[in-house]
Amino acid sequence: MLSEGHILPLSKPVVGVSGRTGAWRIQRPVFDASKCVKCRLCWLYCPDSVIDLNEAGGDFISIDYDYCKGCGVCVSVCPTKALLMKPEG
Amino acid sequence: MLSEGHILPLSKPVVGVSGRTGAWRIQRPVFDASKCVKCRLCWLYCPDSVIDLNEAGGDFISIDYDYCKGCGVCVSVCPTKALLMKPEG
Amino acid sequence: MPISIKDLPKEKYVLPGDTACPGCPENMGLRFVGMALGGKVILVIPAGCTSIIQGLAPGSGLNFPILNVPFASSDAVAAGLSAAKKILGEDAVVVAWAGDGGTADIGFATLSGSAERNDNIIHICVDNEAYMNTGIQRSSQTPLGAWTTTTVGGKKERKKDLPLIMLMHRIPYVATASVAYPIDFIEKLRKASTIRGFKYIHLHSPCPVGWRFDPMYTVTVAKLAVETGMWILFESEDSKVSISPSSRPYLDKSKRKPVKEYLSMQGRFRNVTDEVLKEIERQVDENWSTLLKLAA
Amino acid sequence: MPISIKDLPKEKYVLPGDTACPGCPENMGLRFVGMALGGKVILVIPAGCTSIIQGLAPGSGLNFPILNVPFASSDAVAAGLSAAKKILGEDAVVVAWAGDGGTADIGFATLSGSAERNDNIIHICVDNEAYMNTGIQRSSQTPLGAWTTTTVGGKKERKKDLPLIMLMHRIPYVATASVAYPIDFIEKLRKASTIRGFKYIHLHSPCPVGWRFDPMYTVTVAKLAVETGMWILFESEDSKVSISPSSRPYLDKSKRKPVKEYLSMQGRFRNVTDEVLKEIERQVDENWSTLLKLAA
Amino acid sequence: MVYDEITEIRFHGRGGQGAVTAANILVGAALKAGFYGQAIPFFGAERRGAPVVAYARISKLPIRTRSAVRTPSVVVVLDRRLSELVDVLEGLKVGGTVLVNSPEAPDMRGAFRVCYVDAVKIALRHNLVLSGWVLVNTPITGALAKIIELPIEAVEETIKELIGGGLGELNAAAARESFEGVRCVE
Amino acid sequence: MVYDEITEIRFHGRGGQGAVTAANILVGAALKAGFYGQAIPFFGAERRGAPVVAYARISKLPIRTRSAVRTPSVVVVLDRRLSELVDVLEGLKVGGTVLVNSPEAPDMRGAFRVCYVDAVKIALRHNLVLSGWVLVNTPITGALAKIIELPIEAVEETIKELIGGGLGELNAAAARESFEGVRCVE
Amino acid sequence: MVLKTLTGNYAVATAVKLARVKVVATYPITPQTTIVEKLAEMVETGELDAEMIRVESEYSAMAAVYGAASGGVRAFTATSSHGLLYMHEMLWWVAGSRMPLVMAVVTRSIGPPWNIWTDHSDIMGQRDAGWLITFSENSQETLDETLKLFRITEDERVYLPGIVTLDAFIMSHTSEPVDIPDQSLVDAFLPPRKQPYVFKAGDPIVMGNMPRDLKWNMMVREDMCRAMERAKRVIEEADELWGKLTGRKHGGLTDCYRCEDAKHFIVGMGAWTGDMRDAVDHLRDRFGLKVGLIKVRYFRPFPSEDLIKWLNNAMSVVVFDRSVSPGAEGPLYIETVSSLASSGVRSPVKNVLAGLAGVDLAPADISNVMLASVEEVEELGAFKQRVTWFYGGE
Amino acid sequence: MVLKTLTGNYAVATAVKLARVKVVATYPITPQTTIVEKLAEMVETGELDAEMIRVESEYSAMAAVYGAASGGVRAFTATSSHGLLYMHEMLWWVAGSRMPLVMAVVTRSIGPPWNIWTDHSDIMGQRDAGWLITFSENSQETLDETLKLFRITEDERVYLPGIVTLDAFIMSHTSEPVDIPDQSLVDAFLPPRKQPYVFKAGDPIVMGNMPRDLKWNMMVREDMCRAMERAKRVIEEADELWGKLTGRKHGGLTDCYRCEDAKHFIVGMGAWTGDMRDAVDHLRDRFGLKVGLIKVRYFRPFPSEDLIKWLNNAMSVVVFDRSVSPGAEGPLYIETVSSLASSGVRSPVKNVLAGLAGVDLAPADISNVMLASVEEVEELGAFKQRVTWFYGGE
Ligand SMILES: Cc1ncc(C[n+]2csc(CCOP(=O)(O)OP(=O)(O)O)c2C)c(N)n1
Ligand SMILES: Cc1ncc(C[n+]2csc(CCOP(=O)(O)OP(=O)(O)O)c2C)c(N)n1
Ligand code: SF4
Ligand code: SF4
Ligand code: SF4
Ligand code: SF4
Ligand code: SF4
Ligand code: SF4
Ligand SMILES: [Mg+2]
Ligand SMILES: [Mg+2]
Repeated sequence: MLSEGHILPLSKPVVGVSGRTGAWRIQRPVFDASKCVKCRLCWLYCPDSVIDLNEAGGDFISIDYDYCKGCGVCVSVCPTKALLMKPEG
Repeated sequence: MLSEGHILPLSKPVVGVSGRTGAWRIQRPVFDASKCVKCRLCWLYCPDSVIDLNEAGGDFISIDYDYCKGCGVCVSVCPTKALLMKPEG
Repeated sequence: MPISIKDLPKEKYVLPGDTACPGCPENMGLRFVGMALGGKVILVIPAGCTSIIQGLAPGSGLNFPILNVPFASSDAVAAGLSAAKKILGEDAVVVAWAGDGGTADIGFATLSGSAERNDNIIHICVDNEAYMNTGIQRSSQTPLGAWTTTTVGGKKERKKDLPLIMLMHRIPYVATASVAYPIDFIEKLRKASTIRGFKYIHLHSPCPVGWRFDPMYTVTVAKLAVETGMWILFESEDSKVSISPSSRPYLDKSKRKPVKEYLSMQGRFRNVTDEVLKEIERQVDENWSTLLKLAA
Repeated sequence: MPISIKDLPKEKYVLPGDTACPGCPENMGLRFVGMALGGKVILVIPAGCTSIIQGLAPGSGLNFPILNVPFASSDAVAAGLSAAKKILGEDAVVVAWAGDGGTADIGFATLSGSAERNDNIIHICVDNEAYMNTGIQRSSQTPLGAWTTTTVGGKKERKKDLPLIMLMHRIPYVATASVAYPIDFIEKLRKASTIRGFKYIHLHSPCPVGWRFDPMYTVTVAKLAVETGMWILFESEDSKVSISPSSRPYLDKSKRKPVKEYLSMQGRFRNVTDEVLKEIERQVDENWSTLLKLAA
Repeated sequence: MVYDEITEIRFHGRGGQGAVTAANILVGAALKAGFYGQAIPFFGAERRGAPVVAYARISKLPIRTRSAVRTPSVVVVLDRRLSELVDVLEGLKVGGTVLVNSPEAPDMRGAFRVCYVDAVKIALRHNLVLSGWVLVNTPITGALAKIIELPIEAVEETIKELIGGGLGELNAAAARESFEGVRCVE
Repeated sequence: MVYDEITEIRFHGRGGQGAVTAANILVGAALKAGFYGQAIPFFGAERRGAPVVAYARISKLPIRTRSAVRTPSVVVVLDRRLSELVDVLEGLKVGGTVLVNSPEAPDMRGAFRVCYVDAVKIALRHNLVLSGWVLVNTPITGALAKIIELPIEAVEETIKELIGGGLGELNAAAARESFEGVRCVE
Repeated sequence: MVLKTLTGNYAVATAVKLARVKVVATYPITPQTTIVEKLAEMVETGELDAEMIRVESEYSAMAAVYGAASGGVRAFTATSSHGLLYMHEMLWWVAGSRMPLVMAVVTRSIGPPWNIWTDHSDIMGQRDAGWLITFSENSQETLDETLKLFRITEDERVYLPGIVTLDAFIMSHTSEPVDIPDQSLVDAFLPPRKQPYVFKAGDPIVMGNMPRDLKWNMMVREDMCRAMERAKRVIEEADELWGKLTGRKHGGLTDCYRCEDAKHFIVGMGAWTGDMRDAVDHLRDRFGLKVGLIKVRYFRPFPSEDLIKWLNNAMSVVVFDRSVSPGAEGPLYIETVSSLASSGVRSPVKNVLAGLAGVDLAPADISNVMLASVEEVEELGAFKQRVTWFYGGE
Repeated sequence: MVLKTLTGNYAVATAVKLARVKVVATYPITPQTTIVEKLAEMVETGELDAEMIRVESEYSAMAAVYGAASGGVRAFTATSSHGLLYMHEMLWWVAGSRMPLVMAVVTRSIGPPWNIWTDHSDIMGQRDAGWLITFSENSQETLDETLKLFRITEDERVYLPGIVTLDAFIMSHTSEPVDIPDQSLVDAFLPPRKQPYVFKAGDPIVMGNMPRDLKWNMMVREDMCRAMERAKRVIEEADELWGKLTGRKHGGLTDCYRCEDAKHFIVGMGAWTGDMRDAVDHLRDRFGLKVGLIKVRYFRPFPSEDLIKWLNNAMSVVVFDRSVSPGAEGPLYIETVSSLASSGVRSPVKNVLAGLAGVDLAPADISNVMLASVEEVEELGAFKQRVTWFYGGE
């Protein structure tokens, strides 16, 4: 970062600092809206902030597969199996 | 200390490393053998190891005035006032 | 009034695409800090996994003001920063976010000194029970029997009981927390942020990489630690100790799941003998009993 | 079998004419170490008054093998030395002899780390409740209300309770002692020397220079600390806490002398207000109650 | 130039897949075959599943340089999907070779040779699976030996020394199978 | 030599007796009188009752040297008994002065002037006693002013600034008394 | 302006007060202790409106003032010897962060054996860390330079931390008259604090995470070097301005005493440059020798240009070092020789290692060394021995 | 003798085992960690009969091995970068105690920003502490030199601790063939431990209390310098003997590559001296330039005599530094120039600051620098610029 002519060891927040981490996935979480009870636990626990809640309508949750690392935590905390892991292509 | 041709930061124990510390005294402890009950507390507590016990006979304690700093601890712990502080000359 | 998940803020303080491993408990913890304190916080972070999680400059995967600092220095830096904010009359919650190594080992004199001075900061120990960032070496927080690369036959010593040690520092606030119990953690963080002086929160953070379990089970393992009584959630305000609701059931020993269940989920305990298992069980009882004495 | 004064060895480990101030409690303590362990001991000594007490090279006023070491390093050096002696099959009791500063402040991570590893050494904290060697600055061991050159209005914080903190380290042996109770101290030292692992002894050491009393009263003041309940003599073997005989009478609060008596003998407490006095009294009660809980 | 006479190899893999081990096996095998070698891990934060690289150098003479491998003559791709993420061909020497773990000829074109081997199939056949991962790193060194003309025996021996026991045998067998199974499109 | 034109003074006292304060008062007074000065404590482990020294330099020109005072022209002895312990005359310049706190002329002979003042008596008369110590350090600066020809007013003022209140007044008065009471044997 | 008798340590404390420092964190160590004590007293009595953090070590002292400075306020610490060594890691971090900050270092020997007397090993061992380092000669210069350092380190051309040193006891504890500038004058001299970035809640800047591009990281280092270069000018300017305001100029990176027509030179730094002035006068006035003194005021940035300028035609140069790098020579000597050689200056240079461990050196000792050196060079055109250990005295 | 593929770190661990070290105390830090892990494993499996103290910091690591060594056994630790900085105070103490002890330092950048790649700032910042410091070029030299250091440091003419360095990743983690000597051969090479004093119960020696006579204390320092001087010979002898036993000689303080008829010289140390050899061959074989490489193997004691000998008639010298002292230049450059100047050697010397923060430098980069330098000097007889920053690459 340049500040008044200096080169300083500074950074700024940015989405995807490590690239498209979705590519790290070996398995992907798949959402089944019909089973979702809107408990929000998946959103709460997802370590990577890639689950968004759509309070307004539509699928209650959406997963940003560009960055979802496929850890499976959301699947493990989902009380209704509305989320399941599937192998990546 | 010279060791095989080296100059090393080593020392050896010696009595009077700080000179004749008896000269630091402003007051001196004076012993009155007649009051002594041989409890040894003065010997036990004297911080400077300058009280010796004469278990064999004679005055039960002797004070090495060359090094006694005149702190007065012996006087304070003596249960019988066999030790008293007197101003130095 | 208990917090409900629904009311938690949605702003992202951990940004998608950061450099945490899949299933990382530190990432989770950081998200909870964001949910609890949001834009009020300034993080001071010593060396550890969170240094890496941030990703590479000039970018950062964490959306907080972050001062990265040398390994042993976090609480002293935080104390200085907090003093500056006080003098400038600025509102800020200064948080030292340090691993178990940065907290309990190399940085322990710094922590203890800051606690004794009662500096106005929150120290969060994100405890994954080893030096993960350098590749899983034992720390004082590694439990008895656990494999690490420097204890290949299992650690011989017991986990140093940092929460109790901090309790004996008689600081205004001490609490334990777990990534499996975010609401509890968030409540504790919010409470801590309203108290002046030194606040210590010890966050149990199972690490799939170092503990050798599938990243899917970070929350599961963390929960088991509480359910087996291996990890006790409590808090202490002004030295008044109380067991937190999520741990309360386990006051009753018979309610606790077997320790073995917890150990067997983790590769690092693979070679634990029956003898060591017994000793661990004994320690669990002892920990409860000590804590309960102090809570009495 | 209790030790009698008569049976104590007469050999001098503190030599007449050393550089201690008149009435120095550290000199006393060193003499007791000599009486207890004699020629078996190797001392590791960080910066502090005892560095000076030794006098100037090439002489030494102390008749022990002494490795002087940097301020924060004593327990780690002692651990290494002890390991070497073990490997060489030599008998030696390696003792880290450190002031309250070297123990509880700058050196605390080193101490805590060594305790957690259970290194086979004895750590003695010779506690004169301030940095005396640099001219009476506050340490974490300075009590509430005490004047030092860096707390000219009286210290605002409480004395960090190191014995309890070390107790929470769950090491094989923890004890408190006082220069006024040499037999108790010597017994504890001898017991410690027979136990393998980390042993911690905290020696209360009133300093006439720093506490502002006539050097004649070093023992008197030390005794008053115990008699008022300000200093509690106890020991803990394998985490089993017991109050030592000399402190037992003061379990009964009514037997304790008034704290004020202790404070008023010392110039450093001259400006203590009634409010602070009350708080000190409250802390005395609290300390007893915490300790008794743990002893229960 | 002396430093041109070295065969430089780059491995592309994923965190957890063992690209570094592959490089080490190769260098060990080279040593047995009378060559000098150097295995260089790229060190960074290795996360499970994230793209990683490792390097190796093989030479008849002692290798003195320690600078980065910038223009490899062989690129080994342990996971085909990586080529969508990173430019696996970056710096590849004209006339060099890219070896891909793939059941069929990968769709790559340029002034280089493309080789492939179905390391997954081979690994599965030998039961080389560990906590969800198919272990292709060891098998593929066999194919690589073929390409850079190292005796497969050296590779087998190295693997067995490194891994030991029945698992070593399996890995060695897989390596030989991949040595034999590698195909190149010129 | 420039560095010869400086008056160098050495104070002998005991730990707790305030030799350094005496040096500081002197230098403060010199400043008021239009001179430059330097007060140098000997620093070591100062133990109550143990012999200590302090130094001062006074000069018309700024003082630049910071080396040890090796050959003082004045030696001040705060406690007569010290002369049995240390060589208080060490390095004293030929023609210099030794000033001793003593009720009568001390028994010293040599190529120097011997002066004395009964600082104890003066101090006691002004009630200058603190925890067993008779405070002679301040009073004796008056006698020293006489010897090195500093105006006593400068000393009095400095003392009052330093100590303040009634105690300052007492000390200043004692200093004046010792200024007037000092006697020299030529 | 008030003339007062102050020790070097109190001169430091006075400067800190005048600079309106907001956070102080220090840990006691002889002989820095009276700085700590004085500041603690000032804070307690309200004479100084600042937070005092009574840290548990020097490592934390540096960490705490670093945190405070990062938060946007002027901060100060002081230490010595082992304390300085104990904060070594933090020194590098602070400089690499480009965080303006001022520290006083009372130079003292390093053990073993324990030794509290002056020796420059402690500060010389930190010369790579990226801090400005200045040596002072007396209490006045200590006070003035401490104040100037705040201005210099906070100059946007610099943005590096700075150390003012004073030698143990012969400066730290020696009282002498000092002109204390008025607060208003200091306020006019010291602009409000500037710094490259400030940590605030709600402003997510991140300091210090790993670099993607190592070359960028190397440029961060190069930029520190450039800042050091620019600091040379900033130091001169500060001296000019201070001179204008107070009538006192101490020099820029160096101060040359009776150099104009000098043929033989003493090079030195710290307290004994006062003694060296006496020696120069003595050698000139008594022996008619054309001797000059180059007092190195700033060791970082190193005053290569000044040395080259002054020593260009020197017949001989004697560099006095108060520390040594075992396996090499004295650091001042090494860098002086290297600077001169890089510009083709070929004067014979000799290294006198003296005053280590607090050994006293009198003006007469210095004169004697110079007399012998001049004789040797005039006879041989060179020095027989590059490096000599000199113990002085009888 | 067995030929095995080893990383630099495993070469260190192997040497420690062969030296029959009795106490190891280490704290993990990237990229030293695999040394710690290997040794921990060796101890746990009984392959190495030693006590492993799993300390809580580098400060304690150095303290613990110091304690062990003082107790009379061979002791070892290893660290890197911030870890090395964190034990700074202890380094001085150990050397001042004259306690033989060996440490491996994996050279790594200092933050901020955090950076794990090689850079010599960490080790260069310790050059005054009184330790022998050697740089190695490959795993073989790392192993050999670690073993030799035990012999050298325990030689009664030396009695100083020593550091062997290896550069981060490009050495520490790079595997390559290494000849592992037989235990019997090592036993023949390494005599039983000698040291100046040993702490034992019942033998009341006291180490380190304050000195009565400051001159004696200064002599203690001077004696360290003398020991460094004597170490030069001891280092040569160790190389001779090792050469006799194994057929491998790496050189004494320096190693000169194709120097005999060289007119232009590269001076460097550490891992990239391998690349420099490639560059030398390239420049000679392709361009016919008479270039030689002086590899500085020991930075402490500094090889002044060797440099003077080899560079006496050099037409040009380019010193590559992998670190810089902000406000001055690269340490290797500074000391090279100073050494040459002290002996009147007047070859033009240039400082190339490169490879800091782990920036990669290829043989081609080095060749390019040399081509330009030689051209410049041949044209002008001197260098236009003393110091340049060079980032290499495209
Ligand atoms: C002084 C110093 N020593 C060692 C290191 C190397 N180091 C960096 S992170 C780390 C371990 C961190 O462990 P912990 O604090 O538990 O955090 P985690 O990585 O587990 O999150 C170590 C040893 C360092 N950066 N600085
Ligand atoms: C790193 C370091 N910091 C500071 C000091 C200065 N120092 C020496 S002794 C001491 C105080 C010691 O206090 P304590 O440990 O309580 O021992 P005491 O003098 O009271 O016996 C200090 C601050 C030092 N020697 N090293
Ligand atoms: S798999 Fe992991 S990263 Fe992906 S959405 Fe689920 S919890 Fe988040
Ligand atoms: S955890 Fe399952 S049920 Fe709950 S919100 Fe997510 S998908 Fe729906
Ligand atoms: S006065 Fe003090 S030193 Fe003297 S004998 Fe009594 S106790 Fe010992
Ligand atoms: S303390 Fe008193 S009674 Fe007891 S032995 Fe000494 S002098 Fe005798
Ligand atoms: S090692 Fe563990 S704590 Fe560290 S980033 Fe990976 S998952 Fe998180
Ligand atoms: S200051 Fe106190 S503890 Fe230190 S030597 Fe003097 S009396 Fe003993
Ligand atoms: Mg951790
Ligand atoms: Mg103390």
